[in-house]
Amino acid sequence: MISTGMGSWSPLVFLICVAFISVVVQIIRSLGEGGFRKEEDKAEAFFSGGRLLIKNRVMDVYWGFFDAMGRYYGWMKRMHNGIVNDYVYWFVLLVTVVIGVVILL
Amino acid sequence: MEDAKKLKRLVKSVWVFNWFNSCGFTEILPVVGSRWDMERFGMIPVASPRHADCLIIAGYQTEKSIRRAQRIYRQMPKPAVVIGLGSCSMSGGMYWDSYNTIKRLSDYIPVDLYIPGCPPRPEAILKGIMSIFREVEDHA
Amino acid sequence: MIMKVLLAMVVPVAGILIGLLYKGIDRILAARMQGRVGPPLVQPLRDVRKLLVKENIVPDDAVGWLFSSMPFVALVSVMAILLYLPLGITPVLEGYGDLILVLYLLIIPSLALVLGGFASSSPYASVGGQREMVKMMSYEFPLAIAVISVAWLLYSSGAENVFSLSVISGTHVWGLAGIPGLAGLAVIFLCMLFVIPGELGRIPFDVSEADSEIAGGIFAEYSGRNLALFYLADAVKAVAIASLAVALFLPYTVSGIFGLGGAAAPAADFLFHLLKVFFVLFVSSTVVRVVTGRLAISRVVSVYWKYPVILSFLGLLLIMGGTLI
Amino acid sequence: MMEHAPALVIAFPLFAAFASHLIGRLGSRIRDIWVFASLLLTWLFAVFLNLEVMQRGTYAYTLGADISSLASPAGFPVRIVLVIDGMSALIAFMAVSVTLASFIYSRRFMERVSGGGESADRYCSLVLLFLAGMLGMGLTGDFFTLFVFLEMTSISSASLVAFFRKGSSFEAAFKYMIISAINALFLLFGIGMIYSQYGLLNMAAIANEMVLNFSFLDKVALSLIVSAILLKLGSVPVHMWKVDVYQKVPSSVAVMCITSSLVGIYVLSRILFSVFFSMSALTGWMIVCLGSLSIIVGVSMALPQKDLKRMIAYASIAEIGYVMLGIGTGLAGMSSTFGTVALSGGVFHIINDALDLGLMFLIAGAVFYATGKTGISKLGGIAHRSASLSVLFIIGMLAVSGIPPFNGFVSKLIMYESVFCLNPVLSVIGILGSILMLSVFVKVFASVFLGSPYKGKFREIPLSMTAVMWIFALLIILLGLFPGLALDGLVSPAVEALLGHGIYMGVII
Repeated sequence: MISTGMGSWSPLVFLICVAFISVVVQIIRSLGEGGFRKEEDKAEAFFSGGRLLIKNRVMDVYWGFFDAMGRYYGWMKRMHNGIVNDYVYWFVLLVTVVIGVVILL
Repeated sequence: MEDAKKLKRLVKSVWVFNWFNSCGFTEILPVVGSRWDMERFGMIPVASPRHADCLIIAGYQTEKSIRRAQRIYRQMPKPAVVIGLGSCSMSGGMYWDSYNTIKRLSDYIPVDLYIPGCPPRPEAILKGIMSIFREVEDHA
Repeated sequence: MIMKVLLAMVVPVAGILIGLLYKGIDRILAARMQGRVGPPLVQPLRDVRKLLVKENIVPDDAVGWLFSSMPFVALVSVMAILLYLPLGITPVLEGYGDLILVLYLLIIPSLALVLGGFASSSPYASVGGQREMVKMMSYEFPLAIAVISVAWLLYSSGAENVFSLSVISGTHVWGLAGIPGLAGLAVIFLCMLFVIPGELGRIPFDVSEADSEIAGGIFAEYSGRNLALFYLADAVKAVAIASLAVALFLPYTVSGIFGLGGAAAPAADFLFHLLKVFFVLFVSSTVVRVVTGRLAISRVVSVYWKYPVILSFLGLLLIMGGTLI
Repeated sequence: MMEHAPALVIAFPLFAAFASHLIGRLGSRIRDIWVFASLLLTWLFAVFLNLEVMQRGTYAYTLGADISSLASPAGFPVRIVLVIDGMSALIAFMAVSVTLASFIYSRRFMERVSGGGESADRYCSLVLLFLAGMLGMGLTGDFFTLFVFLEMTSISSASLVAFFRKGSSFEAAFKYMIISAINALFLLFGIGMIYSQYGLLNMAAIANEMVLNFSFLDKVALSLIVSAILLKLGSVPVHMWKVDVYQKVPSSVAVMCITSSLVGIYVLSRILFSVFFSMSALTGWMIVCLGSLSIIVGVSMALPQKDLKRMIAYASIAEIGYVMLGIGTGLAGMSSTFGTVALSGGVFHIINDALDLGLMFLIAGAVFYATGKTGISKLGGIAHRSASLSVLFIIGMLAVSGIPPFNGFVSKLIMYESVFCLNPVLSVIGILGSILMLSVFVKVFASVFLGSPYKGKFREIPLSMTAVMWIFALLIILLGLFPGLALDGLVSPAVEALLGHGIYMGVII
């Protein structure tokens, strides 16, 4: 049981409640039908009636996020170009910023 | 739990999977719409055969499309109901003499109910579905 | 202590029944708004009973143990959230968890959904899973800002133990920081209402279970009792997220007004809380569900990261300004 | 013998490093036993250090003084003085245990990857050298030995990066050499400035002098040293080298590289808390800003990556950002209560981060061992082939992104609720960072582990590798369920040690 100044968290009580709730959920689950009668291609993945030729590859994940954040990632790609000289320029920038902050403020 | 009791529960909330080729879709839309509203009976259209209890096959089926319909019927968790919509599923309809149309749907898929009409009006569809409900009630 | 243990047993199960009740009311009201009659009130219960009877198909290529355990994890974690939330009365596990825990526990059901979808080896489900993850990323930002700014409002107005939910639901938040604080809080309440349909996957944001585009999305391969567990998890999650919003923004209790004492006060507060939860759910998910159409996934990200984020930052600044004066 | 433990903890791995080459001539099995025995002995020394600190509190050990406990010899302290307090003992203990675990893991891993024999000798001596450097940085009390041990870690880890002798690992090692050369250069500038002014090298003595006259030159020296260490850490503007290095280094060494950046964080906090504590408000805010930038950039750049180890490298940059957030708030709010809470959150997060990301790199190594590939698009469906790897990955994924029952959540909870008092926006960035971190690892889990079964050749993962991974996982679960254990035992003495710069100075003067 740890309590920061603002809130508190006790993992053991959480586990006890989760254990109790999983008993309740297991009762609900046991009411249902468990298995299924195997048929010719009943358990194959549903692909609108067709057969799944290309096995499921997870390609180009999170397309929506990158498409929406296009400008940000374009700028990021330019920043991470893998050339050591640019790493050193970034370091020089960091040094000037740190010196500026420490001295002026 | 034997089949009759299962069907009694299934009837109370039938989830419909539509397999349309031609006119069927134009007739199911008003049934889902506000005027005839099949949701009154707990029926909602679903997108995957895994969720479906009732497979509505409408319009003429060709050699290729019937194989997919069969596969979809096999992929549906049982107990399930199949409804053949329109005269095309009963006897090939106006394509009775065409070389590639399926003449009788029940040769390929066990059909529980045929709803005649080319295409059947929404009232006919609802009447057909009601008859399934009544039949299940009588058996139980 | 026995009262707490008793409540800890009753509240999760009651959460399921209340969730199903809200789903039924939600479907009836949505139907009536579209001029339809709508299903009977107990239709969600009938759906669950029907799903329990159906076969439970596990696809061949799926990772079996993951595929079947994820619905279980989703429902357990959602029911666990209810124990930490103040449902009108003080939360059941009052001193053992706080606001940040609830915020993180709300991630687990959608994470279980995503992992279950990916484990089912169906292309529809993996597309749905990716969309759900992107949606989670986008609505978590305004949600975090809303939660933190309410806590900041309490902190700067002198309350201590600010993140514990009983303190939050105990203080009347609206009048604390003068006019700018009031305006800021109203803006943030709006953003919170805007986040709820995203969190629950209702129509404008149901990109991950989009029936027309990806055939049931994440649930494409689920059937029978696994689907029933997910159905229940979604119902209980609606109650959980709505009561979090109520706890943060509408913490008024009715027992004071009627002057009820003894056992009647918590009961009245609980019922009033249910009413507030129903109001929040109706405004944020039912009305929005009937009025709007589905957004494309890249639109979802920009819709959540542009307007609500700027608005809630503005709200946070207003609150900061309000407390300083 | 035990009272010389501080010196022996550093000297012994050094000796073992050079001896292992000789013993390697006799046979690889004997060399493995020798290296394992020496690591175990160093581990015992480190444990003894912790116990000693618990009893005696902060104490100094002067190398080469006639009476080893003589703290302040006449005139200014010339000899090297090792100062051991709560924080440095914790860091030393962590460095040794991670190296021990990674060595057990790497015995079978290197066999398949590098073919054993001569290169295995080189690997063992470099790992021991790397450990000696980290321990030295952890325990020193003066600037110049800090610089020497920093050089030692850079050189040994650079040659470990180039271990696979392939084109791209040479390029990564070359970049790393340039970066550590610049890092050492700027550190030396800073030390030189301070030395020219006070004629002292001992941190505590300099801190004592600096209390009276804190000149302009000291500010420049502070900024040079801090930016050099930030470069070693890999905080945001200068983090790109870390990604190339972590991609090319063997996975068992990557675990040690994470610990070396955590030792870097220890050095940063030591300097800012115990030496330049008068500037703490300013430097605290600077560290907090750079930390939150690291979280945002690290996580958002981890999302589009196509290579497994590159993705975990970006995630480690974000985790360093979290620790910097905690330590920066500890600095900025040094006198207030939320400062100490934030600092304990940051220090606890150092332990969690080393465990979580260490487990992630070990799993990446196991996947590489089993399939020979780390590209995400070429892998898929490994959960079908080995369920234990996927369970491990789920535990690691939930722990890194801070989902409740695991240890990541505890330290993040402590940090959010104390960083919140400094500025609420920082907590928002933290919460957003952990949800993005979760989606990074869900993407890895989905594309590498799930999907249809993996068709290629899948070698069985040896028991020693799985055992080490399961030890990490069990520690994660243990720390998650009983955080009080680590918080009172390891973290609170470390926090008191950092905050108590008076005690730190008192030990020397």
